[in-house]
Amino acid sequence: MDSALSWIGTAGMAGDAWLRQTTPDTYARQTLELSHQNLRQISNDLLESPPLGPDSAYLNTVLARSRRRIARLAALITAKDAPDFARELDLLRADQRIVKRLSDKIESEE
Amino acid sequence: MEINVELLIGTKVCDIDGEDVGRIQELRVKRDEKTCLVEAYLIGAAAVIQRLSAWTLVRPIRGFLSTRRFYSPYQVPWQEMDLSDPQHPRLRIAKRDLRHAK
Amino acid sequence: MKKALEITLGIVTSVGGFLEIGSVTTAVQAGAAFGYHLLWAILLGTVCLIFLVEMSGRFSAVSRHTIVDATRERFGFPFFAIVLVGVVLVFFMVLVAELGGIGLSLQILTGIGFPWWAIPVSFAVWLLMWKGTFGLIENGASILGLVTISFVVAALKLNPDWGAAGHGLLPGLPGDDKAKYGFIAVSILGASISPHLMYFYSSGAIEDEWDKTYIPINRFIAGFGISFGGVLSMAALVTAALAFQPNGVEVDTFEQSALLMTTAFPKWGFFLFAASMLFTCLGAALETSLAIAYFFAQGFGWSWSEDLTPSKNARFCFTYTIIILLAAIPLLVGIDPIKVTLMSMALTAATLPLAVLPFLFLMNDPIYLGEHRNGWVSNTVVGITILISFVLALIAIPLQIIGG
Amino acid sequence: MHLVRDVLDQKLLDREDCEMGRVDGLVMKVGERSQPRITHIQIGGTTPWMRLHPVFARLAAKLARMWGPKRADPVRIPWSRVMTVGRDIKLDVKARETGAIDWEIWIARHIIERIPGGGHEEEG
Repeated sequence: MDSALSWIGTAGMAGDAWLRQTTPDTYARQTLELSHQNLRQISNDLLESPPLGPDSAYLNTVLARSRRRIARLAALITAKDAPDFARELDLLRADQRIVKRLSDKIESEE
Repeated sequence: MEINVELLIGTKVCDIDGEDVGRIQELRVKRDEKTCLVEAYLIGAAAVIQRLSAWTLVRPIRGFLSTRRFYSPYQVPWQEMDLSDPQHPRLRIAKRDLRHAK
Repeated sequence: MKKALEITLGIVTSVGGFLEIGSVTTAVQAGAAFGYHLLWAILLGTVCLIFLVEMSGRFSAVSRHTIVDATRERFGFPFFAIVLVGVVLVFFMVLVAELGGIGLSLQILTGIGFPWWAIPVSFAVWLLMWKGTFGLIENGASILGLVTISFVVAALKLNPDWGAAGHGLLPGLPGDDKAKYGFIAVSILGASISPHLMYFYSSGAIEDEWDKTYIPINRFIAGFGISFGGVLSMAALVTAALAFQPNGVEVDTFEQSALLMTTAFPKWGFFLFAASMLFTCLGAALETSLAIAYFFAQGFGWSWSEDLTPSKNARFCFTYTIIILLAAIPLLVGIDPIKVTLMSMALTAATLPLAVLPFLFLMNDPIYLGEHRNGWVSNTVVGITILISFVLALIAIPLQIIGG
Repeated sequence: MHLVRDVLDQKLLDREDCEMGRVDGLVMKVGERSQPRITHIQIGGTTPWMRLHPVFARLAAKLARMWGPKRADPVRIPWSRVMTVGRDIKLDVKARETGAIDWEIWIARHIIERIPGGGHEEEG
């Protein structure tokens, strides 16, 4: 779970940096793609064990959503669409908070 | 007969009765104008201290090295060493007659 | 005046020698995963290294022999051969890691993957050694390496919690994830107490023709230079703790490390990190390849000097040529440099006794050092370092398997 | 003087201070009744490898016959050529005439000189 959060965080930081136009496009895109790949790997691992309750089912949904957002962010870099990128990045941040809250909750229940 | 000194180092030595004395660790030589003569063989773990020139290092724990028997190696004069089989050197005298090096 | 300049350059060199892909990677990982809790490992490694580097310099200045010369002379060829195999294997992996670090820096800057950089980077490193002099390598690489001072500025800009940082200087155990904590601690020590720096420094003292009058200077350079390097490394850890922990990022890849300073310097952070890694890895790659060539040349009694034309010390130059060529191969086939880095640090830790144990004997040798032998303070530190090195040697590989 | 501590494994310099390897081995002549004496210094070849294990020595000999100057025998310098034993051992010989730096010369001529900027080993 920590590693999923870690990769969403990475995508967020890389996204911020790109939005400030302080990293090369290729680096930002590659890092987002890397986060996307790693998240897919993590979600696949999570899906192998059946969800324990409503919380973990919801968590899986949010994770899948963040993954799509990151893929979209990477695509927006190619399109050089900064306004859309900023909006998508805010949504990713919101998802990150949800994932954090859910994973804390699941952990404390265990 | 020719012997390679570097291969002699570390070989086990027996005394005339076949009793184990230790390993050759160092050779004491005398060098003059053109020649280099072997005077004595130093045998035993303590000779390693000589070889590594580590005597200042062991000085503080010298007392622990149980009297001078461990601290000082056996010194065998060249006349008393039989090297006719370099892989199995033998003393020409008994272990109890050996002297310790200073 | 000449000596004043040498002091400055010497300090700069030790800074350049301390920071490289290994120490930065581990410091950043440690900060991201455990906050300030692993600062003590950098402190401990720095103190050990200060003493070992001071001894290497003093030994060369007084005896006019390098540590490698004396290892062969005192311990004989068989022991030397064991050290040679162990040390050269580890140095080779460090070299691969450093060349990889240059490649990764270029990859994040240009978007072109690091395997494509393997050949040009190796060629550039080789060319610098082939054409350059010792002074050029020593001073050039380290002056460029000063860009790493940005780590300190970054750490200060993020307003660290000094109380917590001070607390981190004392060893402690974490609540959970003990294996990872242990693994990173061992890696930090492996990255800090890097034997190639000692061999490089001891050969450098001969290249620069030091004599007994350099003993105070040597002490100063080792003390200040290595401490400065340690501070930079700690700054990287603190910056990582402040930049990555709030975002929940645990650093596993170079791409993630590259974000280290984007919080502190929104505009330049990314490029400062890339430049820091590029220059420090370049410096470390040069030092490591030279250390390997010195090791062979001194151990076998060949002529060696980075200042001679290559054909005057053919075997020495041939050695580094082959080593650099071989080091390009793993990168060319795409082996992850960060994995090599982590493995090389664990192996450095595992082979540390081989490198450190001779110091105890050599530094107390009255024939080499006369009255400049170690006092009880230095001997105590060597003793403790040897103890640490044996503990590290025992736990490094198991921890690599569980925690890495 | 101690032979292992002060002579074996020490660096050898020729009369012009050219490095010519290390004392890899020492040959001692032992007679039935006469005092043993050191007759030769051995450099290179199989000598150092023999000290590890005969297997390494055989391997080294095999490789040495395949490449480079194609000599596997160690170089022998008579003890009478020893000038001083001190920080290093100085010999009253010329390194390139003894064969001790055959490899150095071979690598210089066949490899290093062919790379641009390598210079020439015979200059100055």
